[in-house]
Amino acid sequence: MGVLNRRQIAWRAAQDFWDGMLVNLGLGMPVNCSDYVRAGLEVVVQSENGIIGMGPLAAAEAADADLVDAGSRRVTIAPGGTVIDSAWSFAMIRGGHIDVTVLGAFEVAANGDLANWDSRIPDKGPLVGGAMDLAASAKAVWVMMEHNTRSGGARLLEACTLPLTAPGCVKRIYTDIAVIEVTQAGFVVLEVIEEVSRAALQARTGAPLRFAAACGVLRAPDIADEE
Amino acid sequence: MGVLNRRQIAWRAAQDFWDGMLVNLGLGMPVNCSDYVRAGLEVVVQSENGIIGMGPLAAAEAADADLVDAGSRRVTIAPGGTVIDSAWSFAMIRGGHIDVTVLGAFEVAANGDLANWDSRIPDKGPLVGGAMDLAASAKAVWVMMEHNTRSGGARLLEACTLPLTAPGCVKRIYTDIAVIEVTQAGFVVLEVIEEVSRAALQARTGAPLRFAAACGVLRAPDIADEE
Amino acid sequence: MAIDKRVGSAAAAVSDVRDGATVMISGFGGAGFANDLVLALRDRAVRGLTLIVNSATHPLSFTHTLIEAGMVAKVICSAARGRGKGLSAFEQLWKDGKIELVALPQGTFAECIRAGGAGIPAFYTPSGYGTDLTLGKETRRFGGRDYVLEEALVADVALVRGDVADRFGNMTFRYAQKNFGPAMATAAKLTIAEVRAVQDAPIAPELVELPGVYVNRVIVAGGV
Amino acid sequence: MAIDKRVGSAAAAVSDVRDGATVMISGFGGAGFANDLVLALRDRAVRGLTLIVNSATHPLSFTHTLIEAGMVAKVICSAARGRGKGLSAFEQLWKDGKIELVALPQGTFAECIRAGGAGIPAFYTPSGYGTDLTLGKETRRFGGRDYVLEEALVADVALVRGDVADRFGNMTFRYAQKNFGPAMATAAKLTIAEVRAVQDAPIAPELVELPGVYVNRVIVAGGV
Repeated sequence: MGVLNRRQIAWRAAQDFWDGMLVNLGLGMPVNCSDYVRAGLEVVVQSENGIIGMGPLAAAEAADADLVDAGSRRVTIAPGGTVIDSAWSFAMIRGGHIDVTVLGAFEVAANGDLANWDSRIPDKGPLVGGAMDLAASAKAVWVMMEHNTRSGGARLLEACTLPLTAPGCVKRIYTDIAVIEVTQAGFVVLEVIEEVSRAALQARTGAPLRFAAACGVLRAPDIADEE
Repeated sequence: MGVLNRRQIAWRAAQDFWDGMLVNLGLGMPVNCSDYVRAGLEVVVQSENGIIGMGPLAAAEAADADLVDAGSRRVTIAPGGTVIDSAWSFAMIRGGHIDVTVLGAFEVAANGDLANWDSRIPDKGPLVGGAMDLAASAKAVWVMMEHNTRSGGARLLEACTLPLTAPGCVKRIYTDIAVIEVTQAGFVVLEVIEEVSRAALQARTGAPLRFAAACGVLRAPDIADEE
Repeated sequence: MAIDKRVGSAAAAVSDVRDGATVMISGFGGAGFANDLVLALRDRAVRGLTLIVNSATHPLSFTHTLIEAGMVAKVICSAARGRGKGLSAFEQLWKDGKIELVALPQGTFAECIRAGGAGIPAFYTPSGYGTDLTLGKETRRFGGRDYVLEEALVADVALVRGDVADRFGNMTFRYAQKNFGPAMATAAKLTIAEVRAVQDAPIAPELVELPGVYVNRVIVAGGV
Repeated sequence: MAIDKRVGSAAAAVSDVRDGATVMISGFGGAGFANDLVLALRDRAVRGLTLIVNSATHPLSFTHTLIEAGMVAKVICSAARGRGKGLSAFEQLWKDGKIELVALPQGTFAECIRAGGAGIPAFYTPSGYGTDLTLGKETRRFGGRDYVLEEALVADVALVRGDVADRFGNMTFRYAQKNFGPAMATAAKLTIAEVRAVQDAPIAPELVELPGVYVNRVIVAGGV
């Protein structure tokens, strides 16, 4: 099946969700995870603009301009959901109540350092948003990202080159070719796609890899990528 | 008419309320002020347990065990009132949103120091409550108290002998015989009852008094004291 | 599996509270006491508890039963005075040095709990500055005014009283029942709620006063 | 006199906002922007404003019109990046050194405002520790973890969007419209609200999301 597309990465991350968890899904790729929660599980999705228990995107005829997520998408409230104000929403985040936050990233270091807020485009203003609060205080930070830059450079590094979002926070990384745990001993590969050898994966990664004893094959069902 | 009873002191303090003000009334004598708000004024009463816009005591048949004030009295919610939690209620208090808090006191010093929380009864536990927050952060602290102790000692002093609730906070004092402003220059008498001469008032007060140019006569209508 | 936080009894709900636990208990001004849960906890007869409760002695609260049963090592509160001239059980134990007491201004007490749930380890407050109650505490000047540094309060367990809960743990509160419950629910590792009624149907989003994500277990109060 | 906070127009509501004022503006994620009031403020053409607003550039907010009109000296926000590759008016002014920018993590931004309304001059937060964004800020360790000291934000004026208000200034919010409005209303000397509808009858106690004591003026939004 080969390299995972962005929706397949979201699918793979969502397979690790558990029943009753409180999860915050970052803008971009991560929000798609909510489409792939395993049948029978009830997951509570938090959007940092205050929706606790967010449902799927609103159907066009039901879209409500006041019911939006942190990315301005028109969404719904799931059964049992509610809305709190931003001060409380971030009190929830900072207070360590989020089980998992799934975030996009530019770079992740082998010590868990995360860089995802400032891509250093000259003269463009900073875009901090809620990433620093989420990265610093969620019980677990999972990252979804392409394994390499468009020019083939590594995004998994010994040390980040871009400004940090939070030090030592990332627990797991889902890429288009591998699932990697961040441990005290650095990156540990949990799964890798069949088409990429261990040596090739290491060559595409900027820090030493270990491979879990139970290291498996990364597979995802056919899902069309978003355009 | 002579010395004011406790309800008459409450009446006198309430005459200085203004339209639309947010007022917190302490347990004991001060809560009675709400019975004497001038006709036509709308005053918002805050109880520090979270009632914003408290109405009068509940009639027996309407009393609700969940609708109580900070002193456990069964009360009502006034039109336009609501209830917030304690963290928010004290955020309101500490944030300087209370126009006036009317508190009881053991002692007040000429520099505005207030002592009203610890009467130093041996072995009895401390009873702090919300007085320190109210005294420290209300825009104005008014005190209602008997001018003297039962044994005739002064409660208005050069310096408090009992532990402070907050330093330099009291703006005005309503007693059974006088209304006194606390200024940079110490106590200034605004009103005194006819039966007490200026010299006698000074003799019953533990710090120098000045008398306002417009110092008037303290009078109150006949009101039966609470038993 | 659908989320369902309902538990069959107060006893089951508190069955894993252990010796030495820090326990927050809601209630103030006569309303919102988690009395069913407090009595169930008393029946467990654990020792060395730290209680975080607004009043150690309120006559409508059953907190005093934990103290009288000798289960409490420390109380953090804003009111610790028993009524009347005689000494309450709490006061007697305190006088005898058998119970530790930390008294805080009520607003500081509330804010320390809110901070505990909000990931704020410490904050500055004007309340209590210049009083005996903050002697020895760190102070600092901001904008020409003096403040005291206070640290957050957190707990192993919060016992909270509300009105209605749904299977998600969402809660409403009746009037002054609210008081410390919502903040305490955010500041404890395990929050147990007792309510008048539970319902299968979700509470409407605009009526939820405490999101269920803060609540671990719900029981129906028996009306103690 | 009955309390009545209704004002006839957005222009009247902002008529006393002065040069150099600090102005908070609600809105996030496409909801809750106080756009009628922002446009009325723009028409006043005051200068040297400090804006406290989550995003300096959100396309559904009219905050950018104040910036483009040259009325703004400083922006405190969590997002200041214009869409697309070109520079927004804000980014051009910032690049040219004509506008000062303070960027905060969104949770710190929210908490600073909440602190401003709650009488907390400063607090410690884990957000942003170890990042460029907090370089030079005071840090401190509590319980083995590192935190940054952040100071409260307050304002002269808050412009807040809600759904319904009553004559007391009590307000409700629709869904995600809530965001920064309630906290901003607590942190400003003068809070002006725009709502879809005002009503004579008081909003029911259990439906009030922001008590009217925090709101000074209310206008009905024209649906900008």
